[in-house]
Amino acid sequence: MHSLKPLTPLGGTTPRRDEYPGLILMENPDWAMASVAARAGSVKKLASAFTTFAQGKLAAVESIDNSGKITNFWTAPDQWMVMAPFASHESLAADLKAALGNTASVVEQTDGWCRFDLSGAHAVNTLERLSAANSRRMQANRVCRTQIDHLGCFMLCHKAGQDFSILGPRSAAASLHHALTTAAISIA
Amino acid sequence: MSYSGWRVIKEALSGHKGWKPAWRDPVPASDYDFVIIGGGGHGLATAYYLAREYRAKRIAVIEKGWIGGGNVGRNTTIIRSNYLLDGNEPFYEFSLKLWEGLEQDFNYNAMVSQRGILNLIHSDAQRDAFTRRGNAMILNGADAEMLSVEQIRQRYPFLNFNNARFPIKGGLAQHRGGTVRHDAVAWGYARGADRLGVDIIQNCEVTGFRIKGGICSGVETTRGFIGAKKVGCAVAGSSGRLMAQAGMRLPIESHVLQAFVTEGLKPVLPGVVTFGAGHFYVSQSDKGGLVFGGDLDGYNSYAQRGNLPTVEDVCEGGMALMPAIGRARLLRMWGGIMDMSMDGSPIIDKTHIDGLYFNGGWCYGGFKATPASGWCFAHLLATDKPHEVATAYRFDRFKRGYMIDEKGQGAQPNLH
Amino acid sequence: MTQTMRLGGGMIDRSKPLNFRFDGKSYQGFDGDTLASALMANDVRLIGRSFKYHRPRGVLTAGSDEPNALVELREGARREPNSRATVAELFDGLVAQSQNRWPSLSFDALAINDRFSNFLTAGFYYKTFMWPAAFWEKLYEPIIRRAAGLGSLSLAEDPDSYDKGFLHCDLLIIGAGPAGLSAALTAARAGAEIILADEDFRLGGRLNSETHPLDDAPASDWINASIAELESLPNVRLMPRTTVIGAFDHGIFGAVERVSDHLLTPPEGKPRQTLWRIYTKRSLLAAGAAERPIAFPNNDRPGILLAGALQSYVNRWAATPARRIAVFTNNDTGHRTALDLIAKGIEIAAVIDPRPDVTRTGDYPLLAGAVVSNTAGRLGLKSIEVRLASGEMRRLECQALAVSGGWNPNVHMTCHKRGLPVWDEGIAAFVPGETGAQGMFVAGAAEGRFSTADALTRGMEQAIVALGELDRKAHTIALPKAENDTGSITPCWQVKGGKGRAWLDFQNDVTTKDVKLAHQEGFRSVEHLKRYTTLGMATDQGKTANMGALAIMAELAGKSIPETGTTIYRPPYTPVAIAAFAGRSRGTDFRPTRLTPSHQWAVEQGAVFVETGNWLRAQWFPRPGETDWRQSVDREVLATRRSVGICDVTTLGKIDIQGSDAATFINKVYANGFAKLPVGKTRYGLMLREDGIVMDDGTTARLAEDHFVMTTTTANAVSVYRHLEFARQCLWPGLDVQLISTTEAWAQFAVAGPNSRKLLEKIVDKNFDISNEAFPFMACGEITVCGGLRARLFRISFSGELAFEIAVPSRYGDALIRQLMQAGEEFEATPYGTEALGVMRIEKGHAAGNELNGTTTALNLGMARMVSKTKDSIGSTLSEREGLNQPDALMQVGLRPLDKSRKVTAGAHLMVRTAAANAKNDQGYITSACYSPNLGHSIGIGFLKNGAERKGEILRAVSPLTNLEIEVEVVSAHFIDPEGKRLHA
Amino acid sequence: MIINHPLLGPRDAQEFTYLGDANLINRPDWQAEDAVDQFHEYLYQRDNPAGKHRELWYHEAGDRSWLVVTRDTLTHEITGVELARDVALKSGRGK
Repeated sequence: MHSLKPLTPLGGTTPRRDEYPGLILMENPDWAMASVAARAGSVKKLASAFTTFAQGKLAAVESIDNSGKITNFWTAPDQWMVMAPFASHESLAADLKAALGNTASVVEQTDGWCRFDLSGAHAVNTLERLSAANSRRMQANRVCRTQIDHLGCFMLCHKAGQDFSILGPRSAAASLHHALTTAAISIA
Repeated sequence: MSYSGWRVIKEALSGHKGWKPAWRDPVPASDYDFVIIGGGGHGLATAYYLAREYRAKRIAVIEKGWIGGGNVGRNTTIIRSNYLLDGNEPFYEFSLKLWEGLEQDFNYNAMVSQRGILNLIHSDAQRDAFTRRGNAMILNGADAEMLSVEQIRQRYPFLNFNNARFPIKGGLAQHRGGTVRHDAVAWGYARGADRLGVDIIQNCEVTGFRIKGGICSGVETTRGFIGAKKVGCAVAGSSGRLMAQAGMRLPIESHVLQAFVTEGLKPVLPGVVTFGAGHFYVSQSDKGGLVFGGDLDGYNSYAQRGNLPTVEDVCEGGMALMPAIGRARLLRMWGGIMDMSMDGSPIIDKTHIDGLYFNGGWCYGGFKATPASGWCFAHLLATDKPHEVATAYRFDRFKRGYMIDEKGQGAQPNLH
Repeated sequence: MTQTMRLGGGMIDRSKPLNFRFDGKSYQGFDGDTLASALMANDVRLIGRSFKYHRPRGVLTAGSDEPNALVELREGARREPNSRATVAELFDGLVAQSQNRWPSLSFDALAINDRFSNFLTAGFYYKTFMWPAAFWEKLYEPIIRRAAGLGSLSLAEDPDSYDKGFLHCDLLIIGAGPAGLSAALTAARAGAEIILADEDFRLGGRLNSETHPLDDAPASDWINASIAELESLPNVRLMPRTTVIGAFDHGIFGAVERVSDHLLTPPEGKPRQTLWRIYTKRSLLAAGAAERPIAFPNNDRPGILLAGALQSYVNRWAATPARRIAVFTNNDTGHRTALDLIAKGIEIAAVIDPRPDVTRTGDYPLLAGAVVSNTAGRLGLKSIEVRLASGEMRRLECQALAVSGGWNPNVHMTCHKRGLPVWDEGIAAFVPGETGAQGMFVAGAAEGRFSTADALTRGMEQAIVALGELDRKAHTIALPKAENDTGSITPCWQVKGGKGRAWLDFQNDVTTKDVKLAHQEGFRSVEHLKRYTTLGMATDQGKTANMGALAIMAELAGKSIPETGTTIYRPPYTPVAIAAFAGRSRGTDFRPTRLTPSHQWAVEQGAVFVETGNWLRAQWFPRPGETDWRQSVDREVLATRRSVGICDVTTLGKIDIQGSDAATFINKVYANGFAKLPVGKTRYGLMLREDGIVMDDGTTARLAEDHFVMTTTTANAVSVYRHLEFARQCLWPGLDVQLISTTEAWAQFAVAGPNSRKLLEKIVDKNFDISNEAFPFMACGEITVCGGLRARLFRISFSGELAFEIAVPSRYGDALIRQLMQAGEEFEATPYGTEALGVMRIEKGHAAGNELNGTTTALNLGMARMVSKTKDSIGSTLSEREGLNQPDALMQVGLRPLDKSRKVTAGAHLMVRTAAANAKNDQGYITSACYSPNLGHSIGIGFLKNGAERKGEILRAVSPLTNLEIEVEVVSAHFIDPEGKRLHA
Repeated sequence: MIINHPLLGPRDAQEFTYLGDANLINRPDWQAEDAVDQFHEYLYQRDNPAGKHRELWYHEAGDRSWLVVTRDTLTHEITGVELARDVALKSGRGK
């Protein structure tokens, strides 16, 4: 095993955790990610190959699929983001490529993103200060890509009104975290 | 009637009964030597200089609404000649020189105020580019000065020097730049032209051109046909619509640019400041309002109104640069139609139709260009040759590859 | 003795007294007061001065349309100029100053202007101050500017924070008066998502100002019950203290919530105001109506106020401006006001009504067919002069005069998208025009239906229709019994024949005389009138002024009002603090900051950072003893060229391109050929815009037959990706190619210098051979490092040295740079920043941002031959245009000072040695310059006409801007290792 | 403004980047006799209508689709939104 020690997007050796009345904000670096884009004309082949690999199926537009042992969510036409626990799946991209072959273009995305998990009654009160997405009405297992303080971010809803994740550009993790905490504090 | 302080006093003492209309309201004649379409700054200036500099007679300006109701009445009043390229700088410097003598020239106080304009620098690359620009200005006979942060701090102590995202690293100043009372420019030219015999015909909309065998002999209007030996179009914001009636497509898109003014405040801003790292520029009017603006909304529009994201973007720039204006209140916002050309520079040229001439594509450089645009268009109309400072403003420059692209954005109008 | 003008009753909490100061004097008011009502209760009538003539002024209105009672609210950095006392919610410790007066409010030196008003008529300044020319800036304008403006800014940074947010609903209801409340109840009970916003801190609208019962009980009972019900519903969001400021496209509204303005200071971490962007499917405008004054001589004195406003003061705030009051009205409002005043024990001097046939509705002296023809009282009204129907003049003692010229529906929001209001003769006012297309409905006084019963009914009806359009069935609700007096009005815009000026725009001092003069001088359109006289340009946006002026214009022109024009409105509905629009984007949070994977490490090294786009990059790494940045940069450059240097280059854009047609695709977006690039190799790519100008450049590596990684410049990473997606989706949608950005995913470091291979060999796992033979110049490959970590290695060089770029997943970037530095100790490995990077690329003549300025062609860069003519690539066709291929086209060259001690300046222009320095003789310009520690002198690269043919020529580099002029020799831009031996070492 | 994305539904136009006239999809043939003239018309000349305008928007902060939006430049009313890729394929563009 190699000798290099990882840092979280916020630059810590352990994830950052913030707690506010009605909201817990957690930095979460524990997911391996890879983008999967269907090769021209092979969406169907990809879908079945993916199902064989992950059991679950490729998510529908703006949804998350949790049905298999590996999660994925829709990111763009014929493109998905696959997520699995980092500890067990650091080689996710390579494994996917092996499984999907020429049905898809696979790209490692694990460190392209920083992820913050929000949970609590104030989650939507916080998010509605940051994004035009209608987080208040967002159903579980829905996802959208939207803008948060000039940053393109994914907003994932795990439990309606309660549990969300925000995926933002890793290099801007500090700015994104600042925006999230400022909004959380300013809730009247 | 000539305007003067004495006249004002005389009228005050006699109940202001003597003031005459600033311009006549004539019925259109059946034909003219020159018909200028567009009673905005450029059209009125064109008529004024045609009559005064080129001794032309039988001139009419026809305007579909009220004169000065277009961009000359809805801009942020800035004048400057801080351009980089050979095709532009001599023209804008000529314009600035005309501004400097304008009021005495047309006997109207347009409050030309050379309080200086400052373009802030936030990176070394920007400094290199502004150095090149400043040198180009000086080599063309304009004025320019590179200011240090300290010099800027002295003049504008309330800028954000301490915790800025994009720190101020200097600035390129043109002290002869400044502001002008924009409406008064239209009125001054209108009154001046009227006194030289130009017919200013308001509420007269052009509905078509009379073109036979590639020759334009006049315009159809809501007040009947008006014949003309030469027709000049200067209808910023409507160029596409108007020239389409002559069957022309233009290298122009019309976009909305919003502008803003705050409530009246005691003077805080001596000059014009432009934020080099955000979309924001600002000056303070003689009535005390902070007049400011930023970028285009970015989409084609003739609606003369914009949307909220741009308002927020501009104010974000304002707060980033001047955190002290946070509690000043934005009083009015409005939108103007910018005829954005494909290289960000204007067109003053003959069309392929004999007798039909075009002046447009001013992007948001139109106001400061008003005097030179009028003069050069008048020159073209009178002599059929481009004025020496406007030789580059040709239609065919795109086909031939002679773009005048100050910002280096290429054929994307909303980025100029 | 305090609050001598406080009456009984009202909606103030006498158990909560609040202390405040105005112009240094202490007063007391109650919770529920505004600054205006509290001052009135304390018998303070004089509050402000007008803009031009500095006339003494008091309150005119009870709302946000107030033109007169403006103050500087709060102190120090929180000072808010031009704040309307009429909407400033009172809080304990409030401090306010009057403004636009000197030395004091009661004695204002500039009131002298009033004496000279005859000389200062509309537009007088356009006609004078022209001679001598020089005097304008030196003398006249400074005087005018000193007089300009009303309140003043503190010029300190605003200490409060501001927030933003986004709300979604089915129906946005603007205004919580009777119409708004009944609409809200109707829609809420139907289960629709609704937002009910009102600018006031107390919901209820006009009901709070009038005394009409609802269901024979006080209106407040119904209001409170309604609010209680709405508050209990999950689908309702009540937003008091929230002004909807504008209607924008497609159902988007802006609204400003004053979160903390009713407090001395905002609670820790809480915003002062929040700007909400509201997305709504339908909207209902229930913003009520605004009363308008009548233009009669000296109608602007403190103590003269609008009748409806006076109702608000006596009924809602239990405050009165006087104990004996006259009323001047052309409609029923004035009569209702008289009754309210009587009920509060206030003496009515008379109700003056120009309508000859009007009858009394209560026990007060009525002067029918009469008008107010003048007033007296310098700092406050003392008496009025009335012209009776008979023509006889009568003087009436009174300290206040309530005026009602009728009501203008608040149609503003229906005009924000350029909708035109239409004239309604019945109420002599403009009502909303076509609004359907905007999904906007209007109810109650805002549509000209003035009775309470109408307002309640229309609110309900419109809510039902609006929800119907959303396929949601709403049912009628039980509405309380209310007065249904639709009222009557006979227009009375101005009183003629009196002496003295009659004000239209109170704040900007525009009188009926100014309108007449404008008309006389030919300024006959409404737009001309406004611009010439400044009518409607004041902080009240003409809310109380425009209608009257328009009517007088119409009369002068002998036209009807609708023929003459209309008054349309633009956002914002009321002025908004600039900071509210900026929200959280302040100071260093103006834009996001992007940090490189080695940022933390660089901070530990004491690096100096620089903003490049949104990135923060290490500019150089000072060492102890280095006093000047040049020392650090020179050391970094020399160390790199001598041994090995390390630089974080993560910021370069990285785009992963895959698919069976990936090579074909890249061949179309780069001007040079890529089809035959072997796997395991990297190639420099030149990307053109369609107009033939260079858009970007970078290296692209082929990791597999169907897999490429393209790098872009840091600045263009986003625009290049957008461009590629355009080419993929719009130009060649049939190609099998997939794109995704991986800029963030990989931490990438340049390892450059003669010892770079030796250093990397200590990091790269042994099973990978990176010798010159196995891994030659421009090689690339996927490897592992430090015992098995996946990595990518590219043998590319920006510095011109033997160099590599190595990439690992970002989370390991910090660890990798520490490893590299440790492994590099034996070679004195040196971290270098963007400055050293810049120096080395200039020494090699590599073009960068300064050269790729958006006007540069491949020809200018000396790369014309790279533009393949044997394939279709973006930009190749238009790059052939004559103007881009002139014989004397600019060519990139190197420039070396003749006198080695002189400095080459970027931005200097090049002149032939003997020619005068002017634009005509311009030969080109210097794009980049630096001190080359390797050559021991300053060098530059630039663009020179026909430069390729002019090597050895001596030119002058002139920079009059910086007072520099030196002689330079034209040389090759490859100052170092022109043959490129080092690259291949 | 709000753009009704064919896949995602209504989204704030702020998430998009504007390019311009949808005719930019119809890139001319580089081998045509008058290729330079054709490219000049294609890149520089505009109808610039006051009324219905077909234009290209890029969902930069969204799913990165290029869209062809039909929008009235006088009222900003949007009457049609299509995936630019579909439009391009329909108009015969391929490889």
